[in-house]
Amino acid sequence: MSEETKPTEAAEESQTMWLRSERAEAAAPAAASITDAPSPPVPAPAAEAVWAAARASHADAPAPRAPRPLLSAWIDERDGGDSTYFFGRIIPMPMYTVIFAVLAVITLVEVIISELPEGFLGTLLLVALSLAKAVLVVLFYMHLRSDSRFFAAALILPLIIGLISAMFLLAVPTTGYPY
Amino acid sequence: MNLSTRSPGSAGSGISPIWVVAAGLAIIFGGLLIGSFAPAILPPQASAESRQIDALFRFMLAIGGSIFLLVQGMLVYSVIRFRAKPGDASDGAPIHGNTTLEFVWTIIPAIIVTVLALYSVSVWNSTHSIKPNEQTVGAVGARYAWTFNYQLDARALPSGVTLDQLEPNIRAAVENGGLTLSSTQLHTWVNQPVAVSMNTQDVNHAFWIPGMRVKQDLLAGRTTEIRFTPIEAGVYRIVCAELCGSGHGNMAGSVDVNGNLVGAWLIVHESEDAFRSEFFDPLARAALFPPEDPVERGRQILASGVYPCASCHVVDDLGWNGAVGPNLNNVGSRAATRVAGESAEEYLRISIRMPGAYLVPGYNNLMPQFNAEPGQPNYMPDDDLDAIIAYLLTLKTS
Amino acid sequence: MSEARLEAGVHHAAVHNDSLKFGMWLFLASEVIIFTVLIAAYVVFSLDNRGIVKQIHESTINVLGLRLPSVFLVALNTFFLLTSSWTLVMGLREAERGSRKGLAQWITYTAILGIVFLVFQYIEYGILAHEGVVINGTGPLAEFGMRFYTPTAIHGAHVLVGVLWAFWVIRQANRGAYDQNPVGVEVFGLYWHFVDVVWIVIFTVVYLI
Amino acid sequence: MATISVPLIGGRAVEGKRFGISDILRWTVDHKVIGIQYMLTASFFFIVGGALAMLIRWELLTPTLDIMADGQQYNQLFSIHGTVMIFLWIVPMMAGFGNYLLPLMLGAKDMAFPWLNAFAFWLIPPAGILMLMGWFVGQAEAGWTSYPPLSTLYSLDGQTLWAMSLHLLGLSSILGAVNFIVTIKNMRPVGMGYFQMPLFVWAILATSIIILMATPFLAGALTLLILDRVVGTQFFNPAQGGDVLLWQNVFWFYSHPAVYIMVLPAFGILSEVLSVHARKPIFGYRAIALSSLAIALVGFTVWAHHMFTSLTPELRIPFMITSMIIAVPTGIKVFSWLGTLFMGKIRFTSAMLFGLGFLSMFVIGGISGVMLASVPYNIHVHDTYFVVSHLHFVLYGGSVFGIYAGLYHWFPKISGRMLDERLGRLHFIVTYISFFFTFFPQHILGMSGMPRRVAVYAPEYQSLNVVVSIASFILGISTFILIWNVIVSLRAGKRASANPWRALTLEWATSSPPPVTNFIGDPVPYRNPYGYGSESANAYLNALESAYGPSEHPSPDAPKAIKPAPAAGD
Repeated sequence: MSEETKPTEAAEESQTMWLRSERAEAAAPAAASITDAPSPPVPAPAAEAVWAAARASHADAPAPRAPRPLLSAWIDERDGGDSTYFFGRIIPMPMYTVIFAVLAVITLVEVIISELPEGFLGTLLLVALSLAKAVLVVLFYMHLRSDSRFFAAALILPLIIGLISAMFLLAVPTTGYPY
Repeated sequence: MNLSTRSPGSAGSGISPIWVVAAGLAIIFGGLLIGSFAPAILPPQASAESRQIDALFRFMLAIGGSIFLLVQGMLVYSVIRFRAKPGDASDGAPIHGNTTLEFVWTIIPAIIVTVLALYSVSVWNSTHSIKPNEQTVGAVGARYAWTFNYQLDARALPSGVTLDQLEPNIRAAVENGGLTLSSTQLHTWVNQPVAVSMNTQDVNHAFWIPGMRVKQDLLAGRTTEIRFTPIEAGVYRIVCAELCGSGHGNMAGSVDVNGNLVGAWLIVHESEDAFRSEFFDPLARAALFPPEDPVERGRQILASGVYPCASCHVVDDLGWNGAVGPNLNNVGSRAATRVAGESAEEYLRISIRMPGAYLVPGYNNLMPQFNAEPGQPNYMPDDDLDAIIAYLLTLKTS
Repeated sequence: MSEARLEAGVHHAAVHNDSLKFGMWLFLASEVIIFTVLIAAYVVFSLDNRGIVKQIHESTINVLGLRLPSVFLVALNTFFLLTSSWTLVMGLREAERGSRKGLAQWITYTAILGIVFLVFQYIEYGILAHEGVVINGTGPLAEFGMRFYTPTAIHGAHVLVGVLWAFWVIRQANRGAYDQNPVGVEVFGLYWHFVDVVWIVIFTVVYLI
Repeated sequence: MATISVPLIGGRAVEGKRFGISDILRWTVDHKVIGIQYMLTASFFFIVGGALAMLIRWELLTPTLDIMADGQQYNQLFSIHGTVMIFLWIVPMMAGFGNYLLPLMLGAKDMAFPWLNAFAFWLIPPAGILMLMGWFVGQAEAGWTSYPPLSTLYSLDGQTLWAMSLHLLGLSSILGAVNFIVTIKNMRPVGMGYFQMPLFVWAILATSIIILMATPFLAGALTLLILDRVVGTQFFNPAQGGDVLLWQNVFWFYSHPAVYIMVLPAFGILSEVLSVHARKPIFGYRAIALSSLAIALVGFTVWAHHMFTSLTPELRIPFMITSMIIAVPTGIKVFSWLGTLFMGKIRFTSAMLFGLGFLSMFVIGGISGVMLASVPYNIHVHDTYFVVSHLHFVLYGGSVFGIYAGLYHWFPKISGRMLDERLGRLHFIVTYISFFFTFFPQHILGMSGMPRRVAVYAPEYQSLNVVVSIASFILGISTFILIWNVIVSLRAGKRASANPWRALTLEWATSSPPPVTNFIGDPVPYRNPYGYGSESANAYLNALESAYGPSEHPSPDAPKAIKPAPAAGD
């Protein structure tokens, strides 16, 4: 799965290799190929000098902000992850296990609710509980609470667009032309 | 980003205000001139809706024409005025933007589209609203023909016809909701609001009368509606505007070599009297007093267009020249020999009730199935089927 | 950090990890939309046809002579999938602590639970098909069937891909590919948890409501 | 002496490898080669789609069927013409530009996921083959929109292949978009914040967001369509509880945003070309950048204006309003481009000519677009040649002119040789005039009553149709001027310097064509990608020239050096 060139060394290697092969092929006759145009050999120091000069004008580039964890007051790992700070008490289990227990309990509650007589309140509760489960998984198992905000945007934007269109699809059969 | 606050106009381009005003006037008058071409492009106004819609279009064309002239004028002016002279290697003015100007050209288009939207809403509200005393017509789209259905009830009997004259079963039908009269043409009269209620037998179609400026899709499984009020007597082509298959282009009114109208046309009569005497009453009489002779009746049914056979088959007697299905001239003699042990009549009956059962070599299974039960799609009563077969068996090679 | 990036070349490890995870999140963004369409197609039907949905919800299954509501089978399945998510993050925890063995062990549990989920789904499909819920055909049960099987089967296909990926992760773990940087496990985790979240939604929308 | 563009075969550097024709046909993870692969594949399909268009116009010379056996054959032609031009020409061509230019503009060595990049490309040739294979089993004939039940119950097996092909193309788009967004987020160089990115990068960012959010709708709809056709489900069959509007809605959830997928990158190209060749900073950088995002987001709320004749009447007005709103950010862009030209030093290079042509023709498409947003007028011209004309003004006058401008602009960078400017001007003039006469009369045809997608039409429309057809044949031929230009220039064109236009964006801060690793060292951009006319920008460009050799485009500091110094090897 190594789709990346390895850090620094590989980049430098291929770069020097490019310079090497340019010298090696300097004398070779130009074969018919699409992009065999010769570019003037560029001494690396000359290019570096351009970058150094340009860099001087970028001294005010802002530093990236460190991500802030969400919900940290609610649940947090303590002493190397072997115990968890949960609603003000210390539980001697890893945070992942605590979350799992919560998820399992919610699922059990959901099944019980679904066996009760159908009603608006029950449906609302089911939606809320499953939403809570999804949020727990996303925040803690998928690490969204501590990862980049861009990841959250990548989740929320499609959710908004998806929900708008789903609402519309649900509305079409009732507001559309009669069958 | 070194944002300059100089506006291009004041930055030494040397444009006098008089020229700016003159250009502005030229653009506005040019837009109005372009807008005045609208009636020449659109079909003649023949419906009440077309007046409003054409006025809206003319308004949009004038504004669009102005914007067109403004942009192209700016473009041509810049291209001529600010072209680099040969040998001039310098750069242009380092202008990065102008907040006021950008604000102005955000606000002005916003105002224009707001005006257009409000105008469009008012036109839309008045054109698609329900009118009093509408003539309601049913339209059925099928690949590739239109059928229009008119209700004949006790109040709309032709003059000189009373309920007592009718046969009992027909009289019962008229009294209980009415008979359905079918035609391939849509007939109405001047200043009569029309409401067309549309269904499709197969794929989606779209009902379009360019002269009336109305269009509505026919959606499989749904009933859709369209309204218009013709204001000029005449004939107007009805067109299918939604791709419906191989014969999509043929699903429109046309004129044959003799100048006769073929297929779907809107016929607007001068008055209700003309509508009744020229179209409705003869049609009603034929339905109220069906010919005793099944052959005659079959011919009448097929000629009415209630079943869309004409779009695919050839029958010289009726002037049909569809090229999709088998030729029906002299079909009787061929039908008798097609399947061993089946008479021509049985063969035709099966071919209409279950078109896929036997296929004439060289033809695909494209024909809709005509069912015997009311409520099923493509309902064809046994009476009709008997009459049609009787008529088909009489067809000769011309 | 940007200075460091400049000096170490573009493929700084932190950037590399962030890229992989962000890429997976973006891919999941597109999956959100696909599942929205499929689930919406079901909800359109279920809102207008409460009777059929109720009939199927109230059907029972025979487990060791006991007649149980059929939702228990699926609830059990949901529990398996939740558990698999938990075993996966526990594996990630082991990987972050540098334990190859622990990682491989926990991911193996994940794969097994995924397989169990698929087997149960297969059994459930069999029961429903026996009751006449088909994907093609006519009648209200077929109308329900096509809208039910499509999202659940496509979800099942995602679980299958996840199981195959889990085997790959186990293989890589044993080779020590995650010793230095367990981001590969984390990216796999994003996918697997997402499939889990989709099931949480499907379970509620299709089986409970 | 040749620079190597393809050392990264299968992820590993291969020494001494030259970039020849054979490399285009092989798996490589170099974004530059993949970009060229995209462009060549797309161009092949442009010719295929163009040939289909020529057949369509030939058929329409007369009001009756003449070269087609029946309407079905004609329907197959325009269905595949539309699909090929959209999904196999414009979209992959823009992906090609994005692939080639994005890492270069960001001063990066490659895309964030080079392997994924190659994989996304290699989905396209099989998809294209699958699409054309339809002719062996009965080609798709329901138009590129493929409304059921025509596309489910009444179509031949080619429709299934069509849907599978689009599935592959959609997947390719999504993977490409993921790659672009991650590259933009994580691989910008020092000193390049989001508001120092070239506008082409902004356009690709906005496009990728749309692709990511919209394409899955198409995937969902196609999944249901394939199930209906193959498995026997009835999602779109109203007789069995299906709904034909489900397809129309979900299809246009994708396909309206897809219009912006096709045109936003062309906007990006135009911003680059206008600024560089007018030697002037882009006017209102932030306005152009943010209006791309605005278009991307508002574009998700306007889909139903494609359904004004099938949508329930109560819902038409809201969609009219959103559709009109989207004209505002588009207008901002147009006026900003005009502001860029104003007081510039406009150089009439071929790239600039196509840029100007884009601006002048796209405006017509924009104006007719606002007209189409108005419900009462839309209803009259819906599904007529007016719409055909509008969409070609946007997609040909916009996207394709943008692609041409981009080709003339970046060809020196890609190939290391200049295109012939005289042939370029000829190409522009012939294309511009024949384009106008091909598509402008179609407005009138549509308004006066000719529906789209018909092989048989009323005789009164023949005269205009003949004009259109003849102009379209010239338009078809004009494409070969470009192809000839490319072939001739590749063989014997003038050698290009590193920065022939003296442009400030980073893709010019390296040799032409760029070396394997794109740059020597980690390049640092000038602080404003469009800072033309300032002393410091000139100093930056002069420093680049001193490192990479003189530009064809003279420096203002050396007004006598109009002719470039002959490049080595000439």
